[in-house]
Amino acid sequence: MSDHIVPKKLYYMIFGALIALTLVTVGASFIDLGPFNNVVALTIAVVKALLVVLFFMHVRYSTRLTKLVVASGFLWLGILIFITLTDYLSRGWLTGVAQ
Amino acid sequence: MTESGEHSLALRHQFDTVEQQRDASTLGMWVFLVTEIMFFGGLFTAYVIYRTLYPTAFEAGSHHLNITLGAINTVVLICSSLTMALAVHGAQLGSRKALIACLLLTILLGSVFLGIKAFEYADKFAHHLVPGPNFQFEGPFSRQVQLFYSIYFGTTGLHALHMIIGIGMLSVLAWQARRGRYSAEYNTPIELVGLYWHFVDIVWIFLFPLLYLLGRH
Amino acid sequence: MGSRLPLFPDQASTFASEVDALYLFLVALTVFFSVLIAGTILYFAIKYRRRSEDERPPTIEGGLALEFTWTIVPFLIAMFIFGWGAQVYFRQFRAPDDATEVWVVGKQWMWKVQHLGGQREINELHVPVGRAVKLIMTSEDVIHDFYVPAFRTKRDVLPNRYSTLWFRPTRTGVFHLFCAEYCGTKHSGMVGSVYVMEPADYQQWLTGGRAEGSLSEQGARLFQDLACDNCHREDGRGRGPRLEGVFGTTVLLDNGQRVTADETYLRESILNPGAKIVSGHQNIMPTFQGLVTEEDLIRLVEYIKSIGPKVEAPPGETAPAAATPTQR
Amino acid sequence: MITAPVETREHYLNKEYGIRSWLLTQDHKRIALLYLASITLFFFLGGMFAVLIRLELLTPAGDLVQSETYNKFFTMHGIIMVFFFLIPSIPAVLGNFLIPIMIGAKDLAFPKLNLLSWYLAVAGGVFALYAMLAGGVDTGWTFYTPYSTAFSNTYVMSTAVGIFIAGFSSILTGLNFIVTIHRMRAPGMHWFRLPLFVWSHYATSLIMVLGTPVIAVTLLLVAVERGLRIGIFDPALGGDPILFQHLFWFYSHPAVYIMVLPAMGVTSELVAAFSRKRVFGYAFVAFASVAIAVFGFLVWGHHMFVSGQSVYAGMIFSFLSYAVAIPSAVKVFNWTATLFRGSISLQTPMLYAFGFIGLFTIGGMTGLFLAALGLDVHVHDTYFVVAHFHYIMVGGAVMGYLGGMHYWWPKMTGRMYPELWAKLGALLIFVGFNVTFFPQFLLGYLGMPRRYHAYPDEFQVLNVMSTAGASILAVGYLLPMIYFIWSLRYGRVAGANPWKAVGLEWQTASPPPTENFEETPVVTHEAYEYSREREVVGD
Ligand code: HEA
Ligand code: HEA
Ligand code: HEC
Ligand code: CUA
Ligand SMILES: [Cu+2]
Repeated sequence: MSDHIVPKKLYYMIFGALIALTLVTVGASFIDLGPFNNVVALTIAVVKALLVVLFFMHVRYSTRLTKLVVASGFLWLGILIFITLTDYLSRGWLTGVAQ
Repeated sequence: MTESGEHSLALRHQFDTVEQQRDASTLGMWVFLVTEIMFFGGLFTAYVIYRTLYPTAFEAGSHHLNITLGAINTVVLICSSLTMALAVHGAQLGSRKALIACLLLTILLGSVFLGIKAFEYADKFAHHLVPGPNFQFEGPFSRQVQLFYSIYFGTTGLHALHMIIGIGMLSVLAWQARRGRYSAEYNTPIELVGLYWHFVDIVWIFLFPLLYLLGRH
Repeated sequence: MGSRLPLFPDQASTFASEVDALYLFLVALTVFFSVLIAGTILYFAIKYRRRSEDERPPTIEGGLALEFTWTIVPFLIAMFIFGWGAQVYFRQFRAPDDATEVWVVGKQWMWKVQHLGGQREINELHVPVGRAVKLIMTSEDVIHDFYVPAFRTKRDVLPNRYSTLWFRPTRTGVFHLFCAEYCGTKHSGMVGSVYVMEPADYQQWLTGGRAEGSLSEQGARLFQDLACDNCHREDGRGRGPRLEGVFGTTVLLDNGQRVTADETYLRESILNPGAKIVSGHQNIMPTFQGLVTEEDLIRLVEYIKSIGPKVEAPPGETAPAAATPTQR
Repeated sequence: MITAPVETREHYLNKEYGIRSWLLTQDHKRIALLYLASITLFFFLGGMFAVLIRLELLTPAGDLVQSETYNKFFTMHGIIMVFFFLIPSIPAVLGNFLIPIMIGAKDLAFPKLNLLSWYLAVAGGVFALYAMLAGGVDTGWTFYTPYSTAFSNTYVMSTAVGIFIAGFSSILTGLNFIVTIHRMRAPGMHWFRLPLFVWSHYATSLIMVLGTPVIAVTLLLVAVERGLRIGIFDPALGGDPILFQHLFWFYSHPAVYIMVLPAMGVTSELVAAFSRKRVFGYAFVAFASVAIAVFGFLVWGHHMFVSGQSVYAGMIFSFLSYAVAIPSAVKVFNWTATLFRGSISLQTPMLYAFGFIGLFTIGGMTGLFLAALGLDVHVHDTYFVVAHFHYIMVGGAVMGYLGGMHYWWPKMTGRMYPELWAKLGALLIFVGFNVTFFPQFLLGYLGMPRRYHAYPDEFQVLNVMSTAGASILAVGYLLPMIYFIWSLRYGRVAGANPWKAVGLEWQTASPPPTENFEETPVVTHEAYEYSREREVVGD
């Protein structure tokens, strides 16, 4: 699929970005941003993962099918987590029920 | 992944073209990685649910993790991803030297990661933070903190297991590469193991903030 | 009970007719579709039976109109059933405010029942006809399930939490009580009877066995025995918060959150006091995990409830009730 | 087991001989037969437990065996039937054999993985058998915590490990199918020329790949909690048992579609072949398979309506359960419409197809009872549920499997089965099945809980009927077993295309050569082009 040869320079750039983001996320965790701490940490994680997937794993240069496979993997994980969570978050909404 | 590259360039009988063979192997690897996502997914779900239920306990638990070691390990793993990517690059260019060197570096970095992890585990052992009958935690919700550590050991243990398997596969590749098995034309196994290795890296990219960072300040 | 070959269960609660109506509707629907499909298949199979070995029937491409019809019509029917089922479900889950409370503890393999007056029963439950009854249930070990077919209702009974079940019996008689969640070796022996009685008989039954005093009285004694009253003093000068009037109110926690002080909260406060700390207090209360049984917990909770505000409304009612979409 | 047909043409069965040539084979057709042997064994083993269950339930008192033994019976029955028989049944036998042929390929994409899958399935089975012989398991096939992790003192661990391993078998099969269907199609075989059997296996594979890992990790956690007392689900250790149920059903609900989708695929083939018609609304049926696979992942909570799950989550799950029923309905209607103006021949496979459609309809419609929130509160964990799933799994999936076995038997072995005996068998199974399981609907609505070793007297009459039916059913299942074996030696030689059906599998010899086709076929037609049959089929 990836006959495309990614230039070395790009690898180094991605690598630099990943290291930088790691430092940022560690640094940010020591600053109190209220609920945004979690948002920042997770956003950075997602960005890092995306960089790895797209460039180190060559998905950027791959077929639509590969992209679809990757996306569905994460989508299904999302389904599992999200729907399970709806149960826990909506417990006790109905009054008169000791959950 | 065991499937590919038994008789190097040889086209196996069920395929018509080398192209088709390679496409099939790559797709197979990706589908396999999806199953891996779901495999870790069960644990991630447990994490999300329990963190929602017991936020304070989880924060208390994560305070006992060593953020410096976690961060160093993250960097180590990212470096290993880079060397892995370079290994694939070397293979694609047909440079045997670069390929072997990068594979060995990747193995080395992976081992460093495991070493640090082992050190962290030992520390948790010493402090009775390993869930089970010997678990001790001073503080109000020791049972929920224990849950945090169940998930900590579950996820990182499984991750470490994947690293070990990865290192094993890399060693085989390095050995085969030394014997001249791979070339610019044929390097699918390198590429596939590379995908696997990057995947393991991604798992850690999520584990690190989830376990070490959230609720830290 | 009685008949050798019953085909339909007794109807003995207000839910029975609602559930049965839905059931009969679905039976009719199933018969309709099964007959429709089986009939069509048989009709075609005969009409278009193969007459010669080399027969070549014409190709018939599918029709969009047909496809849409048999997508949309079943969908509408399905949505109708969904709505109906959900309505019944909500009624099964919302206990009326005036329900009589009864505590139930399940354990391998028996049901232990405690009435507010202190009466205890095992594998039996006596209730008056016509009155709403609300069971507050927990388990000492694994998951069980309290099931009374004649009432058409059941609910899982879980360890480490309270679940509730309510019904309003409409007929006197004796009905099966089953454990409907597999719970180990004697799961099938975890059965009993529900006695629905005339109110007068029920009153008489109640006066039968209250040797140890009502649940809250027993709880009051425990409260002293366990030295809770060292810290929780009526004058409010103890190290812990005053518990009078706490039940049913909203408690402010030290992390700024608010929780309703219902049974579950009280239970958690005793077993795991550090989990939710009352604002303005230190986390010094020891845990009573392992020191009190589920039944003792019930007594303590009932005691704290009894010194709660003397409002008519039972638990949970302090939270805004208007939020529920399906109210009667 | 192997008998060479009269002519001495070389084919996959006579190419090599000896145990080694079987145990190390990489030929998908031989691997399919390996699976056939192992799942048949498991089916009869599971059936034996069913017989014991029914015997115990003949009388209200628990008099045949102790309750702990009974509990092991239904647990082992459920586990063996689900994980070691029905999940691999159609995909691993018929799918394995036919998918490469149907798409015009020489083999699956990864033949070695395919063989590995079989070994994993067997290894998993060995663990389960070990558990069974060592003393059994008594958790129910659902392994609910905390019973399974903290209370049961039976062989939970080795069973869980067995299922874990078998799970990887299933994952690898699914992976192999997906890659094969994407990458190995013959020239001209584009997606909308695929037989519906292939579509339904594609959908099945999606579920295997996306769902199975979750049950694997869940059982791993159960084993860890049980073995090391590391708390995850046990409330005594701070965990939440309902989380286990979420994770379990996230796989196990989609798994019921793993069991039924392949049977639907078989039914599509049978209906087309025995009415010589293109399946009505081909594209709708194809997409319905995928829709079932995808939406099937969103409804797992309908097993938890009374578990303590939130009322609102219950509503969502109920709603989605109704949504996922629609594609099934679409399929049923399209099969029925396919018959219209067809040339219908009531040979045995078609009888099974009709059986499937009818019983699946009843089973599916009773699924709608269960998905109705207020009604499920009453019938949950009663025999109504037991009847529901046996209607779909035994009446539906097993019938589909048998129908497929009859239809492709001549292709697999080169021999015909005896038609008259086969019709008798189909009849016995149909009658026996209904007598066994229809009374269970009534029992369930009356309130008889499942997993009960003893029950109140008034339920006896219906239980006796059920047991009587099961005896008929047992005879019904033994018949095909006997005449299939018989036919290997004495059956009429079938020829390449005994049914005069279209489809690539009928264009190659019976049994097919190892490489499936003399030369890679080029596909120029849609599937089921019966009106052009003469050009396509060479006999
Ligand atoms: C192959 C297996 C299989 C299949 C395909 C299904 C299909 C369905 N199942 Fe079933 N189910 C099981 C196997 C299966 N089930 C098992 C094993 C259990 C018990 C597990 C345990 O606890 O041990 C179970 C339990 C179960 C429950 C939980 C019961 C309980 O424990 O309380 C529910 C609840 O919603 C349910 C619903 C459904 C629905 C809505 C479908 C739908 O997909 C059905 C769709 C089909 C049709 C609807 C029929 C065709 C349609 C028509 C003829 C047209 C008319 C249609 C309309 C008007 C809509 N099932
Ligand atoms: C694919 C799935 C599958 C299949 C095919 C079957 C097939 C059958 N099942 Fe099973 N069943 C389940 C899946 C399946 N079941 C599951 C998942 C459960 C739930 C388990 C749980 O609660 O955890 C269950 C539970 C279950 C129960 C409920 C037990 C309880 O809750 O207490 C009953 C009761 O009648 C039953 C009966 C039958 C019968 C009579 C058959 C018949 O169709 C079987 C007929 C086959 C034969 C009879 C084989 C022929 C064999 C011989 C002739 C050899 C005889 C030899 C000797 C007697 C030595 N099954
Ligand atoms: C060492 C002193 C101490 C003892 C003994 C003690 N408590 Fe407490 N209790 C506290 C303190 C302090 C708090 C408030 C902080 C908190 O919520 O943990 C509290 C809180 C509570 C609450 C929550 C009150 C609210 O206002 O929300 C309940 C209920 C309770 N205790 C019940 C009991 C019971 C029942 C016992 C005996 C079995 C008991 N306590 C024993 C100190 C004590
Ligand atoms: Cu208690 Cu079943
Ligand atoms: Cu389901």
